[in-house]
Amino acid sequence: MKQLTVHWFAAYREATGVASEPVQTDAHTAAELFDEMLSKHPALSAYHRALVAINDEMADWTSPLHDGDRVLFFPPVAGG
Amino acid sequence: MKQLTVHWFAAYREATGVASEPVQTDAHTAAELFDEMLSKHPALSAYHRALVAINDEMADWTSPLHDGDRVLFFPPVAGG
Amino acid sequence: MNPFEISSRAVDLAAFRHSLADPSCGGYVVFEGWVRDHNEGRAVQRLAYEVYEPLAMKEGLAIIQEALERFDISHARAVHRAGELDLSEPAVAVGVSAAHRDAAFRACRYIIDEIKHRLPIWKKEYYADGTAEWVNCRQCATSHAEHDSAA
Amino acid sequence: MNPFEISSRAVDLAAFRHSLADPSCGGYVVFEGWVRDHNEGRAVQRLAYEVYEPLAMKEGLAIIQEALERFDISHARAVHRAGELDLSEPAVAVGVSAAHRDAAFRACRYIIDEIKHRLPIWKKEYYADGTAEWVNCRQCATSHAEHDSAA
Repeated sequence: MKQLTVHWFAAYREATGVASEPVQTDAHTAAELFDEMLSKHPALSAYHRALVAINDEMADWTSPLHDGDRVLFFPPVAGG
Repeated sequence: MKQLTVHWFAAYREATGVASEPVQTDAHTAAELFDEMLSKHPALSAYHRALVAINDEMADWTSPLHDGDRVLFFPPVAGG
Repeated sequence: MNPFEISSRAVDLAAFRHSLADPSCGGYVVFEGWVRDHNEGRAVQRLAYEVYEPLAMKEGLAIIQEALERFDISHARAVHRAGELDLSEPAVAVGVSAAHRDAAFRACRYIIDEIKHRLPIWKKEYYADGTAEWVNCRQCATSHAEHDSAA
Repeated sequence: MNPFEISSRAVDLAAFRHSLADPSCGGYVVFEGWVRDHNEGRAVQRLAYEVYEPLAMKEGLAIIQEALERFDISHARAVHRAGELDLSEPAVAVGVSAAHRDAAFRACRYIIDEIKHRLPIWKKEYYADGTAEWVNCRQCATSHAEHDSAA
């Protein structure tokens, strides 16, 4: 089991009701972790995956996860 | 013979030494008139023809001239 | 001057312009994104930007640096607002000065396009009818719902 | 506001911007042409614009009108200076506001390009070595001289 911190932003944060949370997981990739979160936060199922960052670097959904990672789930951005 | 007024701008005015002058001519087109002016103002020969306007409308070098026309000779423009 | 900033206060546009002035430059292009009173047919009253600053700053600085490398420009700078904004306020300002105008136009366009696509910034619009919505999120939610009902 | 002006005084950029503000607009693009301290390798100290106003006004207004017809923009405006200018002063300012940025960028570029090609305006540069020259006129004079010597 890995111990991670998951951060939710904007629409995701409103759906989950939390800005961040500690997570214990066997997920190997960011995509697996997001799918795992759907059962914990059913309201997330209204949204599909958009962008993910790991430890403040933009990442791929197939990026491997490591113990202690900070995983940031971003809904579609809308700056400007 | 047509009686016209010729106006010179910027580099042309400095070459001819006048801003405008009355001209009596048999020239049929703006181009013919400009060439005729070369003998009156030899310093103009340092420049080739650029743009011409007749009565405050941009014109072609082949535009016919009429009695009373105001013919404006413009060197290459450089606004902005 | 800081070439990229996230600011919770109004942008001082005169100071912004002054910081990009350079006697070797013949062209200056500015883009401002204003808070618009409508979006997709709905009347907008105000909006709020949520910004994840650590990554927004990193990406914003990278975008400015890319523009300086790709285009023949002298200076480039951008500011993006965070928090609540009123109608007509500049949400973002991008300024580029260059010896010639073509590079200034292209670099300014590059910077605003990249800012809109790459920065972790989210916009919540508050509508005249009392509702509110995260921009760009309605579509993904809808398509997901359609997928569910088809399943 | 007058959509096109020839002015012998400094442009009030804040008032210029304010006149183009519109809550239905999400994008605002400005181009400023600055007096540059060099041109083709020569140090420029100041310059003077000669403008034939009756035709410059007519063509300037026509260019703004063309931009309003060709691009999906809300407002457009331009000011061009006449007379003597110091280094770094804006010689020309073009502003466009629009619902979306793409049209604002393209219209602003169109207006400045047309202004530079079509308006009866001439620029005389005064160099650090005490000489002065009408810009764009050296080339035509040179090519004519070459033609003469070859004849």
